[in-house]
Amino acid sequence: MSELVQYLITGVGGGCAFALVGSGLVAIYRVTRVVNFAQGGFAVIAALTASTLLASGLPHGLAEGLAVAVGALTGLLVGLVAIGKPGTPPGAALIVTLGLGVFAYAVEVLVWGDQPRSFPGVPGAVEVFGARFQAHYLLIIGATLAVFAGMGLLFTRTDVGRALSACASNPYAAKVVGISVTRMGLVSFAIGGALGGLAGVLVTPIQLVTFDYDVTLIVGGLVRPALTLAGGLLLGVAQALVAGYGNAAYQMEVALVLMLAVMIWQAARKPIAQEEPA
Amino acid sequence: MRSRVVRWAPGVVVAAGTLALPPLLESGHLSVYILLGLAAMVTIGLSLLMGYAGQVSLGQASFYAIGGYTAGLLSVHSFPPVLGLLAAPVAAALFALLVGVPLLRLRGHHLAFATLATQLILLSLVGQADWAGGAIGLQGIPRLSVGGYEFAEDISYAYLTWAAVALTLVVAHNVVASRSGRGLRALATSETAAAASGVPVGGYRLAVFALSAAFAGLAGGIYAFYLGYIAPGSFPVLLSIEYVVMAVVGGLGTLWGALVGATAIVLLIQVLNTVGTQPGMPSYAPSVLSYAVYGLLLVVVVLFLPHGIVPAMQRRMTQTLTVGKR
Amino acid sequence: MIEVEDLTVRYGAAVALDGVSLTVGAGEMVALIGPNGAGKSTLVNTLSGILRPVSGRVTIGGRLAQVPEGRQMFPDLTVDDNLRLGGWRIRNRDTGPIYEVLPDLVKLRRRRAGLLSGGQQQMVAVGRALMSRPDVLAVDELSLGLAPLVVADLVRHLRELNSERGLAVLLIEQNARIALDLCTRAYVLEAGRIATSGPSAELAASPEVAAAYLGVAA
Amino acid sequence: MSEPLLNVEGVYRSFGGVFAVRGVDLTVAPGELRGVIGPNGAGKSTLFNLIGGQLTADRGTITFAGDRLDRLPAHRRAHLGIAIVFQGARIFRGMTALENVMVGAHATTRTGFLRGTLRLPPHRREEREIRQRAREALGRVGLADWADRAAEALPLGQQRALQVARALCGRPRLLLLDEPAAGLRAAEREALAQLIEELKAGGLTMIKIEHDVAFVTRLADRVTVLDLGRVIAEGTPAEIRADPAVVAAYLGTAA
Repeated sequence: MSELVQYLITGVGGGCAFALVGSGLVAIYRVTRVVNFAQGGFAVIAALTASTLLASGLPHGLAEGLAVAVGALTGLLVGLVAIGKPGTPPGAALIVTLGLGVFAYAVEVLVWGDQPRSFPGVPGAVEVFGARFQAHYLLIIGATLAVFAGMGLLFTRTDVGRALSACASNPYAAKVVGISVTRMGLVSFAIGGALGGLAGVLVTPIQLVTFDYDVTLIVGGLVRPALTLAGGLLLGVAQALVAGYGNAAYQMEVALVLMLAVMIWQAARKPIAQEEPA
Repeated sequence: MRSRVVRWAPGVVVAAGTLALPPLLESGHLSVYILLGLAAMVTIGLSLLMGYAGQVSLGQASFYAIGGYTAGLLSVHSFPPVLGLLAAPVAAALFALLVGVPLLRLRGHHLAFATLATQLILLSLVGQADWAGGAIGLQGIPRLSVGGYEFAEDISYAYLTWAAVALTLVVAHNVVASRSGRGLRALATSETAAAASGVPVGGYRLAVFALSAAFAGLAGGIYAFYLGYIAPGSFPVLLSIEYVVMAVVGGLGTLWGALVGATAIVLLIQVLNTVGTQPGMPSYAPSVLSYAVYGLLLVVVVLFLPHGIVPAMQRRMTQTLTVGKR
Repeated sequence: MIEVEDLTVRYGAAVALDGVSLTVGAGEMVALIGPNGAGKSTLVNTLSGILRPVSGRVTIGGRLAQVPEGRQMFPDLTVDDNLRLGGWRIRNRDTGPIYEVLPDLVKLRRRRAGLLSGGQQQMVAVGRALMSRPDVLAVDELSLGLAPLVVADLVRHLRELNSERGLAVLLIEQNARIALDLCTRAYVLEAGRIATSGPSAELAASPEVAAAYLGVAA
Repeated sequence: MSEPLLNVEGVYRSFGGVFAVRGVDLTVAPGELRGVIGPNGAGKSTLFNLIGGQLTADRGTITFAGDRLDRLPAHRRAHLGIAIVFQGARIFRGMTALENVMVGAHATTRTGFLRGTLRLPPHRREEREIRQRAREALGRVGLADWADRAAEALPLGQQRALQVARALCGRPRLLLLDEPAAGLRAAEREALAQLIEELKAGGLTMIKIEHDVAFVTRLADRVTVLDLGRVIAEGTPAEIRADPAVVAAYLGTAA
């Protein structure tokens, strides 16, 4: 029992990071129809920035906040390159983000070297139902919940949020009422960068920053917001359970097969003819 | 008649150059020449898949790996190496058929994600399979021999590789020009209209996926015999991305583009490696340099030469010709 | 109010509009009729700046708002939010006056626009366009897919807006009857060119227009 | 009356719980040109897609020359002899006009990947034949001079004609036309009407969906009128014109 609770909590903690990165991807995709292959880079850059700022003596909180801002700025830059040139179709923009993701890796290694880094999170451990785990997990879960609630408010209660939803659901109508779809696309890239950055900053204290963000990217295959949250959490929990009860070596396979299954199940439910432009 | 000569001339020149080159190259350059040929084979398949049939694969290196492991495992277990070489493309194609049935329900970026995921799963499974050498890899793969002839020298692998390149080019060219090829090119722009014309869309998508995998598998087989050693680390995700870069840079939808793209990128990597391994450079310099250059190249080509190098050059040439005529 | 001179618009190689000229005066109601694919929507999208012409000139003396073809709701947003976004261009967030002009929308304000009937959506589309306080309204296919009674109600609103506020209207319609009934002048667009134009009464009486656009009822 | 070529019986199709087509019956005799009209949203395109195989029916049966169609995928229906001219311009970009039309021969030819790759003599023979047929089809729609142009570079009217040529190249027994005249200039419309009349004279069975009432009543033998997913009337053009229910539903204004 206590073991199960422990796996569940650590799994949800890891899943929150997936969900954050994934929802950044979804925000960008919905507004711009571009799948951002540079999304994982936002998390890594923010985490590395935070480690540098903390090492240089900035207090916790400020350092992480600045790092998230750096993530947002990176997102904006990626967006400028990917959709800034008028007439770039989403498919081409996808390949551009793939290129930028590869480029970002070079920048990361150049600036921070190729050794993994980490920094401390919330100290101490907590006990729930006899399960002991690092207190930092509570911060991750709490922060993720707060961010998702905040995003909900942003999209339904502010004019910029409404404009973003408008571009996502009907770009033509958005143009009709005078909303700049490109500018809103850039805003969505900045939001995606911030969410990715937050995920990186939150997760680094419990697992080293590595450059292996491929798994996280797959979450982006789930392009509906609710699915992203559910998918991210499920992924985290499944990984923790497999690692705990089964063979840790097969963690990644389980995650990937799960994602593939969901993607294929989704695809099987919609006819093709409806998607093609006439 | 003259137009025929003009059309065939570049091919003849390239073929002659290809044949003449190996004896003139020193050993380091010869190995680059072989790797270039192998990359070109994979890229030709990818170009067929992406450029003609409109399907994106970010996992092409997994078929390369399947080919390599098939050839390696068979010959390590004392099957005749030539059997291993022949089995490599077949195994890769079978694997593509197997994963293709569920995966090809996906389209566009979903398919890209899914092929990437497939490669990650494959690499991880191979890394844990002791019978395939695990993470350390498969060692002691014998040299290729056909009949009594052993491919012992690099130069023989160079000719073997480029003969295989020629084979893939011819097969790809014939497929594109045939009835099936027309069906493929049609479904790339409108699956609905292609199906309404009688093209079995699902079957064709699967067939071209398997064909591109077979090309990669054959290249992987040659690679295994040439190096004598393969490991999961020989087939990273970046390699798959590299193939996409080659296909895109050269130009999708032209087979020459695949060749030009592969050549440009492989040569570029060599230059970067040379720069990166200069004394005083940090150990990670070569990889950082190549990542940075790939990334930038991909961005610049997609934004400013969206059809790739070869089509852009062709357009430039026809323009000059028509202007000249006036 | 609107002055279009020798306008040509292309999609790739296809010519959608070919040397079109037309005018809409202040406070005037003008119809643009023609069959499917004649280029009517292309003209509206060029007027509102969504499409760029190859050649020719568009002069708009005031603010133009567009009621696009097919209503074009933001389906996930509420009616009130749809209206608010209509004022994006001039930072107008006050939806109150719209509910006074179109009182039917009051009880729908919290409903999601995607769930409304076609007629209700068309009403929201008109209200959304009014949020930018336009001098001229370009209404694209007002009657499309709507029941006659609903269309009559919308037409009544447009008449009121025109007579009480002096709003100029360019009405794009496939249904020539409605258009000729409502507007004083009309242009007939056919395959990207103005085929005929003149006072509505004259066009309504013309046998060619009747045959081509009123079909069997001629 | 001879055995019908196409028989649609009690076909239903819904999207997200809303029926676009509910209980439609339609019988088309060999050699007939059937017009299908109705206001926007009447279910015309859905019915068309159900016959062509782009959609499958929730309920009901469709038989074509004795074969059950309703569970077959679209490409199998093409092999049975159903060809389609889509609304708009569904042409194959990146291919020449001639190659576009050659794709249309897919349903009646058979060279597979292997034989095509090996370039065996039967393949060469078939390629020659396909090319020949495609040129004929292009000539028939007046596009002979455009054969080597990129299909996407043709004007809309020519792209529509190209689709007709592509359909004819498959030697269909039933041709489905979805608003073929939409967006065409008067002269192009006239040319299209003439082509359809020629095809009709040649004995080809056709179903033509139209929005433009004048165009359909001029050419069709019989007209089916759809409204809100149901057949509200069927008869000769003259009967349809006189039907008050049709006039009300179709023109439906009196504002």
